[in-house]
Parts: sequence; structure tokens; C-alpha cells
Amino acid sequence: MTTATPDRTVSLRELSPAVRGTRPDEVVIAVSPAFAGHFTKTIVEVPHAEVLRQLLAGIEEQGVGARLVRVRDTADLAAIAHIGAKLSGSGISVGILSRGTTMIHQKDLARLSNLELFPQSPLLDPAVFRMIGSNAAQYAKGESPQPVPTRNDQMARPRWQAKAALLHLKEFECIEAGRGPVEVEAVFELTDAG
Amino acid sequence: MSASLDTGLTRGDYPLSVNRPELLRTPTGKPITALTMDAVVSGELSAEDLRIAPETLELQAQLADASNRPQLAMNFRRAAEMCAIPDAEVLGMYNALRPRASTAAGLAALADRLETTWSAPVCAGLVREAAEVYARRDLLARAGAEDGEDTP
Amino acid sequence: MGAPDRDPSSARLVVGVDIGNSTTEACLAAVAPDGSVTYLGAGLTRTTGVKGTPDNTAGALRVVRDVLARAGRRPDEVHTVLLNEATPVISGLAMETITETIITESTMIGHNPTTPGGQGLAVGTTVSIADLAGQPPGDPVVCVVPAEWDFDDVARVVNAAVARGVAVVAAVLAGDDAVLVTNRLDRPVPVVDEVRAVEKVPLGMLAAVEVAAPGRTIRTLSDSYGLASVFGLDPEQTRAVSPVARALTGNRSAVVVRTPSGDVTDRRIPVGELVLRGAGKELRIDVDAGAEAIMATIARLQPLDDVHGEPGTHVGGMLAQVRDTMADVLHDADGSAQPPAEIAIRDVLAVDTFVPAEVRGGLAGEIALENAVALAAMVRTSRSRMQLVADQVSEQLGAWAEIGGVEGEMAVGGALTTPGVDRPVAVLDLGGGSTDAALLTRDGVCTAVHVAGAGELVTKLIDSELALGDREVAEGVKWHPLAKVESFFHLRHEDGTVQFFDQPFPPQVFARVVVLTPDGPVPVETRHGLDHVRRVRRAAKSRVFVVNAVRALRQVAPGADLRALDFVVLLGGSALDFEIPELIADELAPYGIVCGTGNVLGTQGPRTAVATGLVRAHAAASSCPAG
Amino acid sequence: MTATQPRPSDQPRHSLRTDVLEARPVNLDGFVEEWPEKGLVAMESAFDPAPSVRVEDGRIVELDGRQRADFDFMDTFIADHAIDVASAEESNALPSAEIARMLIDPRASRDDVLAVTRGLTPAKVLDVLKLMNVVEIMQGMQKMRARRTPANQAHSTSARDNPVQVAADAAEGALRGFAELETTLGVLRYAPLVAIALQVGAQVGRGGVLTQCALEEATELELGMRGITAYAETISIYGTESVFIDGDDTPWSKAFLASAYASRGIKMRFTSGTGSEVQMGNAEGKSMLYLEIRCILMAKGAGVQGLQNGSISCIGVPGAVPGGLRAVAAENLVASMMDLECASGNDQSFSHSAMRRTARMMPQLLPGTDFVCSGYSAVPNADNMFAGSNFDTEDYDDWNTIQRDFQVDGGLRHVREDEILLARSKAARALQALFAYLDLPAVTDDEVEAATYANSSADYPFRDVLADLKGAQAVMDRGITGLDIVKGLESAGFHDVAENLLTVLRQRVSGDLLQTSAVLTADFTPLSAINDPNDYAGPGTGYRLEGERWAELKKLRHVTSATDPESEVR
Repeated sequence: MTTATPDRTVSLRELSPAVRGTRPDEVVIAVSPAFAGHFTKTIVEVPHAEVLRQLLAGIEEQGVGARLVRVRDTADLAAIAHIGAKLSGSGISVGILSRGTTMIHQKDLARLSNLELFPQSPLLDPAVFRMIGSNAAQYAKGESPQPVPTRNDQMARPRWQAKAALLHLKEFECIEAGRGPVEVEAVFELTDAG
Repeated sequence: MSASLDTGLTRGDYPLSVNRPELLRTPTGKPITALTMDAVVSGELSAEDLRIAPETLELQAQLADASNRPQLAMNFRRAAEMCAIPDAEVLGMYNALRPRASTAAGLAALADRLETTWSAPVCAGLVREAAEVYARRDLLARAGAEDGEDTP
Repeated sequence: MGAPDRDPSSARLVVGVDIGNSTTEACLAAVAPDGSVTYLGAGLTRTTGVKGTPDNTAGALRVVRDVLARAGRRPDEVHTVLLNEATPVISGLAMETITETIITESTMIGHNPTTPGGQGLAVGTTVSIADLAGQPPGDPVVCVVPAEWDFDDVARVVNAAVARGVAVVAAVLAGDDAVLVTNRLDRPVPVVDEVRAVEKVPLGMLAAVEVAAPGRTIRTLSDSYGLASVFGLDPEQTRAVSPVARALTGNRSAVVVRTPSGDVTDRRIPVGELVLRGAGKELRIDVDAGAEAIMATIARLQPLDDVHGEPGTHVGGMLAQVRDTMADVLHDADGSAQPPAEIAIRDVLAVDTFVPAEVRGGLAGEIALENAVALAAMVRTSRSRMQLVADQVSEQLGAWAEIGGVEGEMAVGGALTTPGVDRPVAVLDLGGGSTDAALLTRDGVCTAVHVAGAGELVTKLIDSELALGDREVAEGVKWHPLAKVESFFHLRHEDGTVQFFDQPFPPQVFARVVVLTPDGPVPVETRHGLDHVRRVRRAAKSRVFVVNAVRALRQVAPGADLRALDFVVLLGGSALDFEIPELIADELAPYGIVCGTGNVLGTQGPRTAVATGLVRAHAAASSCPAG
Repeated sequence: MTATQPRPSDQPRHSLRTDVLEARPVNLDGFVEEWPEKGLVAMESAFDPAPSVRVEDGRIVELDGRQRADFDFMDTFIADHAIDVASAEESNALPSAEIARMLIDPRASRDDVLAVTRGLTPAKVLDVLKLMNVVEIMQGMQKMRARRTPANQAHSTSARDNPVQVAADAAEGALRGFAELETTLGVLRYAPLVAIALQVGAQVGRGGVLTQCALEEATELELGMRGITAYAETISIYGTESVFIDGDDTPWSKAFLASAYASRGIKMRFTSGTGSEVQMGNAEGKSMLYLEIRCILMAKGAGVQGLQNGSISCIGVPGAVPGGLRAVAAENLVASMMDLECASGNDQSFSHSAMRRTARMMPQLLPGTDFVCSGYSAVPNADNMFAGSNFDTEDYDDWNTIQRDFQVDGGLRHVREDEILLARSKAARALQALFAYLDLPAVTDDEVEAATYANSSADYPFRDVLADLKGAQAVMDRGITGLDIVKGLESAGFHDVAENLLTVLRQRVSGDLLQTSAVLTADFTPLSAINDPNDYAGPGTGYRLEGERWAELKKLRHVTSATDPESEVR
């Protein structure tokens, strides 16, 4: 699943403390402390720029708006996604960790529950992120999307389990305790403008 | 309660089903030798006949003591106290012991119920001990706390 | 009920057992010497094996023991077990698609991507985006974009071409990118996306792209004269493209490419002929003539003697299979299997239906609702092996076991225990495989019929018309009302009312169409809205049960006149359905018929009618000599 | 724009050998550098506490450098329930090297060692283990294993939750020698049917094999209480307070649950393993082995008879750090040193490399453990609903050969195909008859035929899932118990199977299977650490693979006959 497009990088410019949205047609993408900051790519080296671009594209294609929020005081995916959902005008959010693990959440759900969870980060490619964005937007519109097919690979454990743990620990290091979620703007840049 | 309960068992009595079947009875009072296929087919046996009796758990506790396994023996003695408690209530008690599931008063009430209703002082002791530790480690239920489910 | 308690020692314990296609039901009663009956209980279990075969013994014994246990009686107290004279009626189901839509030479893309881009109609020559850079300015161009292209790049390349003066008037994309691309174009144009096989779009051809506003459907490409205007067609050519226009009707977006011999055809698939014999005649009818024609033919041949399918055709295969299944089940008294040729198909119900199918030659996975005919066939044979079942039951229980009477008569007898019912009465037994009717006249004459098609066929129709591909979900849709979960705390019922809940719903039902089972809402995996699912469900029930109710009652009604009936009592598992009784009652109301669901013994609902009837008949017979 | 990216020409040239090595499966495995500050380290960390213990008034008031007031709940539970207070100060005062020597010295009996280890603190145990290399750990395991006779456990599951497959594979597994069989589900609602199938299949294959079904607590306990399953194992515990809480439990809730199982006569063990805490991001800066030792002591304190450990589902974590498998071997030894039954892992997909897969189990297979695998996949891994095991049905012959090569007993044996086909067919027919008796969805003759000759779930006819799920619900609603299964099997003429199951059910009345390391032999004798205690005392003692059993294990699929080299031994 590669595209012939030039590599992009993304930086997240902090705007202001995140507030509850009022538009019912928005999805909040809530990213973890180290996403597109300390880290630049997922566990299988999908650039965070591409992850965000595909999530945003999936949402835009459905005619729904998106806001980006960085959660700074926790690296727990359920917490990140739930914070995002509570900030979302539609109540729908996509939460994502630096290593790629992703979750679609809704504000009325218990924190440890979710609408869709993609726990196997090594199996998430740009096409899956596009579908996740699209599904989140469809939930925001009150539609009933078919859940994104989840994949499974018994041999992901020997290959990725330890690296996932390592990335998780690093993400924990980037937690800034006591700092609330902040609204951010994604600034994409082409690294190879040729 | 038979007299043999007072005479402590030794390791040589194990397995009881082979060496001391005469000590084994079902909670309904049938000897273990009554659990035959004929009894099953004729409908004389019910599921209740295939449960362990508290007296048997005490015998197994004696065997655990005789094998230098005091914790295992203690577990069997708690279990003996729990035999009479219905399944749903046992599960409810277990859930009440989960972190931040009960208030101090709730655990105290649970311990009292174990002691008075079910004559389960050892279990009650375990619950009281938990209540003390939970209070110190901030594991009692908080008022208005957010609901959460079990997900590691 | 009503019989006063008598000395139990003088009363005999009798169990009526009704072995049906799907359930085996029992009624336990004490019959006093004077024939008065005290009912002691009723019960049901699943039928073991095919009805009318020795396999039934296990189920019969189970239900007898069960009903005895619940009444606190012992098996050795039973005097007589009464079994129904079960005519084995088994039903086979099949569905054959009779139309097929084929697109040749990739002339047309007519599907409904959820999110096309832009709107309006545009006409131009198809050019691959890879060649756009070399395209001279001037003539209008429809840009064709393969899968590997990123939406940002598509927009950039198209914008660059437009800046050079190339008139890009529309685009056709492989990916789900139409809105993304349109949002990035300097001059938005209509864009159709999710065309999976975009590489098959012929290049260098004149093409028209139309996208309607949200909530609307296309107007020009779905109209023959619209196509003629767009492509400058003469009357002969217009006639040729009219299938294209028809195929595009109702879409929100479409692409038509004008190729030399491109076409859309709506082919009839030869499914084969049904050969029907009855009333001394033999008639043939093509299955693809549709249900109405088939049923009209069957109506001319009553009573039907047998039905065959043309060998080597789909329908031939289907009917042969039903016959084979029956042959496995039926044995002669000597134990040898009954040859399939001797098994007669005594009724067929044909129902028009449709099957969503992917269009052959389509480029975007277009789905067409192809016409299909569903057939339920019913086999009857006189050679029941119920005596064997009776012998085995007798042996195992140590009681008399006898075969106690014809099902239809017994069902009427049981139905008469429903409060408020009197002779003459007709019963409709709405089962799983067949719908049965019986009439008891004022002077005690009973006639009974079985017709093919019942609950199983309804499930199959729901399953295929909603493309569920899952019988469990289809059963759920059939049995339970629908709702849409609108938030975690409320749902909207199918009648539009809203209900709020204190506890949140589980996440997997959020925003979904659900069926409300006793265990809570269960999601229906479908893209269709609630209204559509409801329509399909009600139509399926109506096409099977309402049609069969009328068909079966006509066969028993004096002079085939429904007005001659007064009371109709609905029995059987499907009489427990939440809307079938009402659908049938609505249909029968104009004939002045009182129609309602049976309540056997005033307590059993529409269940155990036959078993109760068996006991009644036995008691009446045994009291005859005395009084 | 659409042109393929030019390959940078300045990439260094690789040797052909490097290409060969790069392509080796082992390079698909993941390896990471240690990070001791965060607990991403096997067992040698400067951040683990130093051992210490202080007793006042019969109570432990200092544990591994922490004062009682600062105890977290693991410290508290271990101090109050696991450690033998009377001997604690004395035992901990012994030099660690002395204790390590006792572990490998045949002249110190198992009881001698236990007399010391029952008083040790977690850090002291770690200190001992850190002195031991992997051969010494194996030597220790050989003596400390609770039951003298080693055994093995299998997973028997189906990708389609097909009960017929589970019954047939359970029968084959039991026949091949597994003493315990474990199943779980893809669709949880299938559980009652599959658990029944597992029980029936097991009793066909070899009477007395114990079965379990891994589910959420309530259902798992209910199936056990009804006698549909015989034991339970998936009761997880963790080494730090924070992860324990994340798992929504405490040592007290789990101890209560342990007693609940015992109160119903059901054998039960806990589950833990190295790597779980760091995997969940809350190792509190401690090494994996240190935290696992805390789990083991917690289990001991709860009075549960045994523990499944050996990293289990987190094996990818210790497997990726230096010395990781030494730590995994060490945790198994610690469980045995604490006098617990040890079901020693080797139960999850571990490596792409066949060589690493085999090496991983040597420290358990060679010395022998209570259950060498706590889940050898007795179905093809594609059917393994525990996400794949380290070994599956394809490895049967390899396993048998390794047992023969080293003359070690790994619990399995080679069985001739005709016997296997007979058992599979009988299991399917017994299930067919039982389902008919219980009015559950029919098992067809085609399914019986398929079950006899099948390899995987793909080889069976599709079942009517709707009918099965209704049947499964009916099992729960109608309150069907193990007794009903016995009745059904008996009335259908499967007298021996019915008798086997009744004997297993009768065991819960005796409670004999509640004792440490208990299994049932083929003649239904409970065999546990009480009547089959490990009596290893050096060369020529303890469990030896000899006599009839050794003759049995000499058999393989193909062995050329010495008397007639033109034929093979049957």
C-alpha cells in the first residue's frame, strides 16, 4: 500500500486549550503525547503525516469536519480517545497512539469501552487509517458504517510485542502531567518537493 | 459430623477416593460409593450429589496441613465455609472485592453477612483485611466515580 | 377445562402427542369412564428426525416424560398414548434467479458511491490522468484516474491541466476520493468515484458524467432522450441505448461511455419449465414467467397430482432434490426405500422475489436487483411409518399407544377449546414448512388440506432480499420488531416512537438498525434503512402466509367461497408472530370472518391444538358406548 | 510523478551470505535493547530492591527495603500470607549462594529446600536465581517439580467453534497422552456446546483426562459448577499494584475466587508471567523476573494449588531481550520452589524460527515440569483460538522424536493411525448420540466421517450456527449438567465413556484433585504431590523414563525393524 507521492512530514502547532466543539458534524482526532513530535512514524514505519492525512481524508470524503487535539497527560489509548470524544461536537472521536494503535470512541460510552478498536498496530496501513476516518465520520452523521475489518496475525507477537512495549514506554516518558488537552493544527510539508 | 474429622489425616490417607472412601459423603449425605451408574440411570442422583461437602474440604485441609501447605489448607477452609453460599451470591461477593467496587461500609457489611448469615468467619476475616488495605491504598469506591470495566 | 375432579383411580391417564414438522407437542389428561376430561398439562419439544419416521420416537418420549414430570405423574400410570396420523408433509425450498444484467464493452457505470463529488452533467473525451500533461488545450476531457493515485496529486495534476487551458469537465476515480478531489479543484466538476475496475474504462471515447445533488437522482443519463441529446443519437441508436437509461434510473451518479457496440442487456435466464398434473390435465409453465403465472396455472389444476421439473434445468434439479430427500425418509413396510419416482409433489407455492447481484461486466461492483422466483414444494405420501413410532413408544412406556386420528380434524377439535369459538370453524395451522387448513362444519364433517410454503420460506425471502447471507439474522428480522439505536440511551421503534433507557446500550448496536429480541437489541448488518427492512419483512410474510391463508381456506371453504366461513382460528408456531395474525385478519376481514389466534384450553395459546384434539376425540369415542 | 523511485546507487553492497542470513526466519522475530529503568530487562537490573526482612511481634514489618507503612498491596499480601514468618529472618540471612547450591545439590532433598524457600522474600528469591545459569536452573527444576511424574497439557479449539472437531481432536489429544485439555471460543455463546464436546472427546480418548474452558469468570465458574468442565486456569494475576488494578482485581479478590472454585470441588490454578507488567507500561522500574516472583508469592499466599507461568501471552517481550529465556526458565523454577504446581508455558506463538521454538522448551522438557506445555496446540495453529501455540499438531512427530532422542518424557507418545481414527470416530459418534439425547442440534453421519479423517476445521461440513447457538443457550437455560451428559452417553450405549465421565465427576466429591499438582491416571487414581512426590536425590533417583513407558516412547511413525530390516516396527 504505497503511494508514489513525495514524502510528507507533519508538525502539530499548538493553538489553544482544547474546548468542547459545538458543530454536530465534526470528528475530533485525539493524538497521544509523542505523536508527530517525539515520534514521527508508527511501529511499521507509516509516517505520522500519512496517518493524519488519511484519517483527515476519510473524514473529509464523508463531508464531515475534523479537529485535532493533543492529549498530554496520559498515554492510555482509551483515555485519549474518550477525552477526544468529550471534546467532539458530534461526540465521536478517533484516538491514536504513536505506535499506531487506534480507537473510535463516543462520549457516552464508558471510558474502557469503544465503538471500534484496532489493537494490532503492526497491521494498520494507510488504507486502514482512511477507512477508520471514514467510519468515524459516518458515526458522526448518524449512519451505520460496517466496522473496518480487523486483521489478525499470530506471528505478530514474536515480531512486534517487545517493540510495541518499548514504544509504549517511550510514549509514557512524554506525558506532561497536569497539562490539559490542546487544540493543534497539522502543518504538512513535502520533504521531496520534486 | 463423624468422629473421624477429629483424628487428623496423614499423607498416607491420600487419595481419599481410593484409601478412605468411607470418609467421603456428598452434601446430601450419600456415601461416595452410592455415586454409581445405576443410581445415575435410575434418576436417584441429582447435580447436588456431585458437589463437595464442607466436611470433605476440611479433610483435604488436614491433608494439606500434613503436607506442609498451610496456605492451601487455609484456602480449603475458606472454601468449606463457602459451600453453602449460592453461586450468584459468591460471584457477587467476588465482584464486591474488586478494586473501587465497594465502600468501607459495603465491605464491612459483606464481612458481617459472611460471619452471621453464612457462618464464615475465615472468609469474613479475609474481607475485613481487604477493607483495611483498600482504605490505605485508595481502593475503596469513591462517590460519583466514573464507571469502568475490566480491560488491561 | 371445567370437568370436576373425580376419583383418579377410575380415570385413565391419557397423553395426546402431536408430531409436527418442527415441534412435538403433548397434552396430558385424565379421562373418566363417562368421557369427561381433566387436563393436567401440556408441553412441547423439538421434533427428532423427519416427521412420520421412526426417529420421532425420541422426541415423543421426551415430551411425554416431560409433561408427566411436571404434572407429578409417573410413566407407569399412563394408560394410553395417542399419536396423530401424521401424513409426512415435507417441503423443499429453492430460489432461482431469472434475470441477469450484463454490461458489454464497459459502456456504463451506474452505481451509488456514498460520496460522489461536485454536481451536474458534463460530456467529454476519456483521457487517463497519466496522459493529461500531454493533452492539448481545447476539447472537453473526462479524466480517468487509476487506483494508485493520491487525491492531492490528482487535484494538482488536474488543476495544472486546467491552468494550461485543458477543459477537464469531469473525472472518474478508482478510489473513494471524489469529495477530496473536488474540494481541491480550482474549478469543481462532477466526479464519480469507487469505480474499482477503472482501468477497463475505454479511453479516447466520448463520455458523459452526471452527479445529482445530495438526496436527488440523476435526470439526464437515466432518460433515453437525455442520452440521445447528449450523444446526438438517431432514433434507431436511441432505441439501442434505452436499456442503459433504464439501468441507471434511481442512481445519484453515473457515467456513460459511447462505444461502438457497447450495450446493457437484461437477459432472461432459462430456468426451465414446470410440468404440472392435476384434475386430469397436464400443463407446462416457464418458471421465468413469474409467480403469478405459475400460481394461476396451479389454480387451474386443483387438486394437484404431481409436479415435475424439466430435466437438465434448474427447476428440474430442485424438484428432483426434494424427491430424493423424501425417498431417503420414506420406507415401505418391508424397510426398503420408496423410489423417488413414486413420490408425488402435491403443492407448489411460487413467490416473486429479487436478489441483489453484482452486474456482470460492471466496473464499480454495480448491484442490480435481479428478479427471482422462490418455490416451496410439498410432498405427501400415504405411507407413513407412524405405526412404528407408536409401537416403540408403547414398548418404552409400557402403555397402550395408538394412532388417534387425522391431524386436521384433531387440530379443529383442539381449536374448539379456545374460548369464544364455535362450529363451523376453520383452522389455519401456520407451521415451518407448510400451511394447513381444516374446516369442521356445523354437522361435524371435517375437511383438511396442506399447502406448501410457511415460516422457512419467509426467512429465506428476508435473507436473500436483504442480502444478509445469514439465516440467524434473517430469523431475527422475521421474529422481532425493528428499531434504530439513535444514541447510547435511546432508540426509535419502527412505529416512530422513541424509548429512553437508563443503562447505555452496548457499543456494537450504536447507530445501527436492530431487532428487539427478549435478550436486548441485536444489530442487523445491512446498509438498508429501517423502513426498507420493515417493508421487506412484512412483504415476505404477506406473500407467503396471507397468500397461503387464502389459498388453503378456499380449498376447504364450501363452494370455495370465503364468505361461507365464520370463525378462523390461527394455530402453530407462526401464529405466535407479532404481525402475521394481524396481516391475515386484515385480509380476511372483508369476507366477514372472525379471525384470531387460538388459545387452546384457554391457556396454551396457539400450541398443542392437535394433541388436545386427540385427547378430546379419544374421550368422546370411549364414552360413546356408555352414553 | 508516477515514475518509480530511482534506487539510490550509493547503497552499500551486501554479500550473498548476508542475503541468505537476512532471509532466515529468525530475522522476522523482534529484538530490543534493554531499558532497566523502565523494567524492560529480564532479571539483571540495578533497579530491583535488595533483599531484607524484619519481623516484629510475629509480623513482617520490613520487606525488601520497604517499611510496612509503605507497603503496596502486593507487599502486604505477600508479607501476611505467603512468607513463613517463623523462618523468614533465618532463611533470608542465609547467603544466596548457599540457597542456590541447595537447589542443585542432590543431597539436599526437595523438603530441605522448601524449608528454606518458604521464608524467602521476593528480592531474596531473585538474588538466588541471579546466581544460577540455565543448566543449574534446569537441575533445580528436576528436583523441585512438585509431582514426580511429568505431564503435558493441550489446547483443543476450532476456528469455527465446531464442537465435532473439538470432540475428535480432544479424543486424539487424550490418546496421545495429554493429561489436561483446554478450550476457548471465537464466538463465546458457543461455549456450552464446545465444552461438552471437549469433555466427551477427552473421556473417549483416555478416561480421566481433565478439561477446562477459558471464559470470563462467571461463565467459566458456572460450567465448572455444573460439571461440564473439570478445572480452571485462566485467572490472571500481576506483579505490580497498578497493573493488578488495571486488571480489575486485587490479591484479595483473587484469593476469594480461588476459594470459590475449591468450594465447588473444582481444581484451579492462577496464571501469570514475565513481561506482562512492562507490556502494560507499569513495571514500576522492576525487572520482569522480580515482578513475576511477586506474582508467584501472591499465588502461594492465596492458597491456590498451582500456577501457569512462563511468560504465557507476553512471551514476545522476554523473548526479545537478552537473557529472556533464562528468566522464563527461572520463573518456572520459582513456582516449583514455592511448592506450587507449575504449568510451564510453551503455549503461545513464540518465534518464526523452528530452531528457536525448540530451544525455548528445552529448559522445561529436559528436567520435566508438572505440565511441560500449558497449551500444546492439539489442533493446527490456524484453529488455535488462543492465538497460536509454540507447538501444534504438525510438530507431533518431532516432539515424539525428541523425547526418544534424549530419553525424556514430555508427556506424549506416538499412536498408530488406526487407533487414532477409531478414537476420533468414536468421539464424534458419542457426541452425535449425546446431542440427539439432549435434543441439541444433530451431528450428521457426514460430520462423523469428516471428523474421523480431518486435519483442520476446513475439513468439516458447515454446521448450522444458528441452531447451534440456540442449542448452546438451551444447555444453559435447561440447566444441563455433567450428570445429564453421563445419562445421555449411557443410554446411547457409550457405557465406557459414560463411566469415565462419571468417575471424573465423582472426583469433585472427594476433593482429591484440589491438592497440589493433581491429575488423574488412566485407572482414575488421583496423582498429586502428596502420593507422587518428587523424590529426586541425584543420579538414578526420581522419575526415570524406563520400563513400559520407555518402550512406548521408543515407537515412532517410521522405525526400521532390526529383525526384518525390510519392514518397519509397528
